[in-house]
Amino acid sequence: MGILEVKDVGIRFGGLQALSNVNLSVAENTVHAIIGPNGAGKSTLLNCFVGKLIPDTGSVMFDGQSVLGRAPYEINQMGISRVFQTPEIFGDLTVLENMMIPCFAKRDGAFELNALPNMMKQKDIVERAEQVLEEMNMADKRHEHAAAMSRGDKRRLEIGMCLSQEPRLLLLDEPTAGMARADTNNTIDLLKEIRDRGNITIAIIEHDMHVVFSLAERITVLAQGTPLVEDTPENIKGHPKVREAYLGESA
Amino acid sequence: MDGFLLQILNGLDKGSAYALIALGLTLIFGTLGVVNFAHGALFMIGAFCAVTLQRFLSLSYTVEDPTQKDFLGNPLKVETPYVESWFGPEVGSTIIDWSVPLAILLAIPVMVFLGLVMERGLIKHFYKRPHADQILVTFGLAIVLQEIIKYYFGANPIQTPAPDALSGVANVGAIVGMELLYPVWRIVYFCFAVLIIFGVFAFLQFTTFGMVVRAGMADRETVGLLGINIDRRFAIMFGVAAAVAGLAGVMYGPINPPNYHMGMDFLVLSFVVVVVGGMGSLPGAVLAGFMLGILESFASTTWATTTIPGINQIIIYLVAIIVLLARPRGLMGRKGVMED
Amino acid sequence: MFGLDKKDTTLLLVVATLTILAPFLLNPFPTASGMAQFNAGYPDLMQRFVIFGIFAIGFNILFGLTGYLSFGHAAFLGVGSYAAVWMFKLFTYNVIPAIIMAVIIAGIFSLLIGFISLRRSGIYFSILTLAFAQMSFALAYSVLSNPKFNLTNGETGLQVYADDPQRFHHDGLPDLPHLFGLSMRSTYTMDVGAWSFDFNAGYYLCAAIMLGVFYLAVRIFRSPFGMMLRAVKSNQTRLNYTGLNTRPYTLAAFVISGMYAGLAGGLLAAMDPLAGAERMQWTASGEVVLMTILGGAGTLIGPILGAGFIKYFENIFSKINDNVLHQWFSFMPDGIENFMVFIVHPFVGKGWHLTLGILFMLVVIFLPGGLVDGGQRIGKWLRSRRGQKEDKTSGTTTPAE
Amino acid sequence: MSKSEVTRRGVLKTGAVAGAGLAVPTIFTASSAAAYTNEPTGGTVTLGFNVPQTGPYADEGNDELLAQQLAVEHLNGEGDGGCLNTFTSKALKGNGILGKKVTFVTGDTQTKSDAARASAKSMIEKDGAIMINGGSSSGVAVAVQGLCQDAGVIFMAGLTHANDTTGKDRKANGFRHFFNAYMSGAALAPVLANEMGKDRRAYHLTADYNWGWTQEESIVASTEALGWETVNTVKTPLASTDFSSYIAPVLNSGADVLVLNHYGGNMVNSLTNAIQFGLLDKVVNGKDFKIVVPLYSELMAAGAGENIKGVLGSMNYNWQLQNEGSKQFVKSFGEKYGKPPSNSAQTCYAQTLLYADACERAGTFNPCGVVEALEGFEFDGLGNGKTLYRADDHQCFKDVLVVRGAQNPTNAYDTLEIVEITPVEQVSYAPNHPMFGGDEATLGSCNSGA
Repeated sequence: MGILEVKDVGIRFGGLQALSNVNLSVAENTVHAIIGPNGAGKSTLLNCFVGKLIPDTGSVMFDGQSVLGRAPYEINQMGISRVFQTPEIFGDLTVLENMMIPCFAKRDGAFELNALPNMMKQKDIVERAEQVLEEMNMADKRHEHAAAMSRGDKRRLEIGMCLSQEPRLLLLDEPTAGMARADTNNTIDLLKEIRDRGNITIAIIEHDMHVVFSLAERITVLAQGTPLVEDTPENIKGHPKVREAYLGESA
Repeated sequence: MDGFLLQILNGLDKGSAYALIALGLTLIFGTLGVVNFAHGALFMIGAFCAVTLQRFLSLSYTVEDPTQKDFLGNPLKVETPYVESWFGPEVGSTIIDWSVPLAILLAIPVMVFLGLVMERGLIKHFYKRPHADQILVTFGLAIVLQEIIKYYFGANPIQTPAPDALSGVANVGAIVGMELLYPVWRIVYFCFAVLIIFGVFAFLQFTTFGMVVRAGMADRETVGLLGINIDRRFAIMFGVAAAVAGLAGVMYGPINPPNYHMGMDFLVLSFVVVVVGGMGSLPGAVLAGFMLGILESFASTTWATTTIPGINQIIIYLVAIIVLLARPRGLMGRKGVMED
Repeated sequence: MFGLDKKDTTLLLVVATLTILAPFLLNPFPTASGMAQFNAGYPDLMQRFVIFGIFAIGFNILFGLTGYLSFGHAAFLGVGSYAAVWMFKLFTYNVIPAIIMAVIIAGIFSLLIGFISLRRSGIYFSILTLAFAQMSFALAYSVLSNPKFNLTNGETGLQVYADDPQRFHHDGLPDLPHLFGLSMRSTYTMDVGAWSFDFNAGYYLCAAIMLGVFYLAVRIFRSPFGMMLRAVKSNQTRLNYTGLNTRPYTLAAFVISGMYAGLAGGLLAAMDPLAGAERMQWTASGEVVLMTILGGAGTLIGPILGAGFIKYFENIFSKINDNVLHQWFSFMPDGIENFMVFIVHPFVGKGWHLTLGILFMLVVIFLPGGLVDGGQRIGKWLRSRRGQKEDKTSGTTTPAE
Repeated sequence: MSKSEVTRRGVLKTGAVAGAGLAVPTIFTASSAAAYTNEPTGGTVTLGFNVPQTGPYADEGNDELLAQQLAVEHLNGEGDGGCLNTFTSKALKGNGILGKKVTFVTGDTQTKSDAARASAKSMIEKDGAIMINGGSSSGVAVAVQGLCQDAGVIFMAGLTHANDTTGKDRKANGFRHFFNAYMSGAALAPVLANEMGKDRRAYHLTADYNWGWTQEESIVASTEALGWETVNTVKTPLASTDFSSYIAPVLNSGADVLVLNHYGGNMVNSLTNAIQFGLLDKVVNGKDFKIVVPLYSELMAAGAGENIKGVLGSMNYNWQLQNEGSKQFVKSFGEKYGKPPSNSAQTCYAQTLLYADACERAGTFNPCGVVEALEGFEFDGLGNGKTLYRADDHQCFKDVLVVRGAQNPTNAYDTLEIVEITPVEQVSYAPNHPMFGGDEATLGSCNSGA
């Protein structure tokens, strides 16, 4: 039984069957990659995990609980954090403040009554944020304006923001898209480090095979809205169906 | 029954003005992404084009007539318009009589020019600025335009009557064999509005220029990448939007005499119309304009006001609230437009 | 001090000093001089400066932090005023219960409107608030002032009549709003040479309250709550996926700013016990938007500056008539005098709207961050000049080495 | 060197004009040494003219301001003296008021009660104005009147037509020269009966705010007393610009008279719309359809243009009146400004002179003295004929004009013609008339601010 269980998920947009019969199981504390050609439905599937889309059929269970019908913030509180294709950070805030927000959300996110008197208290939040920045090697940038940083730093910050909440499942949506080679390698190293630290499940959608094969432990190939095969990286590399559907096209 | 039909006509008539202003507003928003608070002022300036032309055609020379006295007991100065002395009293007075429709010819170049100047001189610099800044600068511009008009024409309304041939009432019910009297000019206004709306849609639908603009509205960057100078086309669209508002103003004069603040009176309403129709949707703006016009007309009947006191004062806003809560993006709005 | 860092403490102290000394600062010209027209240090206008300052500070908590542009805040101001005048009518002329009631009622009202309006964002939110405010205005202006059920007294404005109950009013108390017997209108006038300065009880009450709520605003800006609100403005998508339900936060900001507006409305009524429906009109809501943007949205001091700026124009420039102009230019030869009057005439007196419109445009074109931005630029320019001077001196000394 | 000399001359000149500033405004101060609010101590006295300078009534405000400036000139002995020559009280000598030169300050009411109070307060607190005059709406008049009562200065109302100003909202420090809605009804009714018959059916469109309601109430009462029937009364929102949806139902209502209880832009638009719908060409119940606009003004007539032809209404004053005071006033005003005065201009002019005259007769600027001098004061020669300032409610009683839109105007100024001058007896009422607050309405006592 994996931490994320996807059963028979299907979704239609007007005349287009974007996903059909998707079955997927992500085992706890592994790195699971979902790959596939453009328009295969990778992002659509991801959006079903985080509450942005609700599939027409099927179920998505996280740790035994359904995520369907919950708002994105509730799903986050269950322990799922998401990294976007283009880094989504708070551009108008400083790096430290960026890091404080998820810490704050972890503490008061549910906005229950205790959140009101807590609104003015921030000592513990600052401490936690400083600590994560330290871990991410970003402590020297803490007073910089987030919008002014390089793409790679933004990505690092975004991942740090997700990690600060100690999620059980980290979803990455093409984390190296549009990055220079050096930034890509840095990001791969960072993700490896996170993986090796353990106690976290990572699901990654990626185009760049280099990234996929250096990180993933299992890979699911998606084509035309349905999973084609699921296997280890080594087996996927040589799989004829994959070549046909994916590599053949992109080569 | 007649009452019912009359209110439908009234609603279509009110709706014509709303739809035309909202159409221009949406064009500017959809193409340029600019919230234009000066759009009401453009409507007002259109109306004052008619006033100006009427004044210009009525320019007169004066002759003192010793047989008549003015209010201070001095000889009365009798004014004769130049056009009457040049073309003879008959033709001359006919020209003055037709000054409102003639003002369309004046208003088109004036409004397009004004729109282009506004866009190139001011709005252009605000594309990348927050909507709040756009609101502030266009609101400032609206006040300035309004005060200039007030300085020259005063605060009092000025009559710009319809030509004699087009005033009075016509029996629009004749076709269905009943008596339904309605002012001729209001029918003209409605037809005019429909014509303009179809004109704008046809322009966007069937010309290459229009197709590029529509493509640009959908995805500005891609069109820009194709090597098309989309900016210049958008500037022209601003001119077109200004002309639409201006024409709506010119023709509105005979319905209600223009005054310097008529633009502000329409501004808030037309924003509500645009939003109810859905930001960025041209058919939405037109549909919402007519819909709100008709609802407003029915809300002001005695039946409505006795059922719910004060409904005539709040109907538009009430409808706006209901529509926005039921349909988040207005009647025909596109996803993601102006939601943050 | 007060849990603020050094910069904010300085700012607070500067604002406090300025408000306390306002009667002097706003009356820089001798009473009998031609420039006395520009004096703004009379009680009514000073009160308006701080009251609208409060209004704008509150509006800025919503708009400056979260980016939600409300076009209906005047409704809360109006509701606050009506609540305060009703307290005068029913119970007592003491301003404290009236102000408290104004804040409470405005809070409830903004909770209702905010709860519905905040279901949408962007311009849809703006139009929803506008629609609610315009409905409130229309109802207050006519529907709720009909003889059978007169809640607002329509166009004339709600006021206190001699036959109102005023249950806790007794002889010996002023027949005007007062603070435990101290009339809000009592003014001490100090004549110093050609100058004259007014110290008004009502003004100082408003000023004290403004300092209090300004301090509160600084605390909100600097708290995690304020940071959260700025995050809403900066990137709502990220926030949604960060385990935060933003709606309670934005609603809290909306209600707080609504209560600020109610407070301002209550104070307006406390200074002058009349509540007119026009203060709920969309133009009044637009005014506070303009004040905030003009001063600098999202800055602490900006809204107060913007409020002062607009109120100054409304009250000072509108009173400059041709007579005054002739006085100013009377030192010139007649022809030039008339010419100058002719030039200036369209911009003052009945033309004050024109000047205001032009200034809106100039400020937003040249100072994107509002007046605060302008101040910062001047500061930077001064510093760089000083820097240049130092460079020059160092430049001249270098060759000697 | 020469520069500083020029400046000094400027200062001297300025000092002389603005001498009033020496009278330090110590408003609302109980502990002040002054005997009353803004007691003039220098060589000048300051009047406050509070008129709409922005917004839809700016032109009306401008007219009022012109008249007020003319009045100041005449008080100071400049110009041709205007109505000082015809005024029956001879207390004014053309040397200012009580020997003090008259200066004035102006403010913008914006036709909003809030803004009007703000500008009135500024004139009282900052400029030391001792009297406030002007305005073009009843809401503003009532609001400013209340303020002046509290502040201890005199309020001489400008154009305000609602019954409440001198009815339930009457104040000891406030005075109204203008006529009111009740008088309009009382003056119009007989003329209406005469011209249209006693069996008419009336349809009212009424601006949905205080003034509209009092006017509707007055007209309905006086026409029903004659035997008319009221078919319907419909309230229209003040913000309406297009009245088509209110006009259309009139056609089939069986009414044969439309009464427009609208003022300003509302009236211009509703009348224009009514003419558009061809109401005046209709024959209902065998009678020609008629339109009545109970309160007329010159600016409204100008705005409505040809549409007012034949439409009946009432006015406080019209420049075509041929009494001595009127002729003199029209001459002064016309020669200075090149146009005849409007009725709101005349009211503001008369109010300024009346105030000055009351100060002279009282021998003081003290508001309580002025109130005493004005109460029950009878005069003539200001343009309206014989007039009484009634002591019970501070309302002027004088003849009321019934006017009609002229069929063939010869110029821009004679678009209205006087149909009848209704004598004052016909428009009088008891001070405790139910429309005027009944027995409960009181003036209170005068407040001098001391």
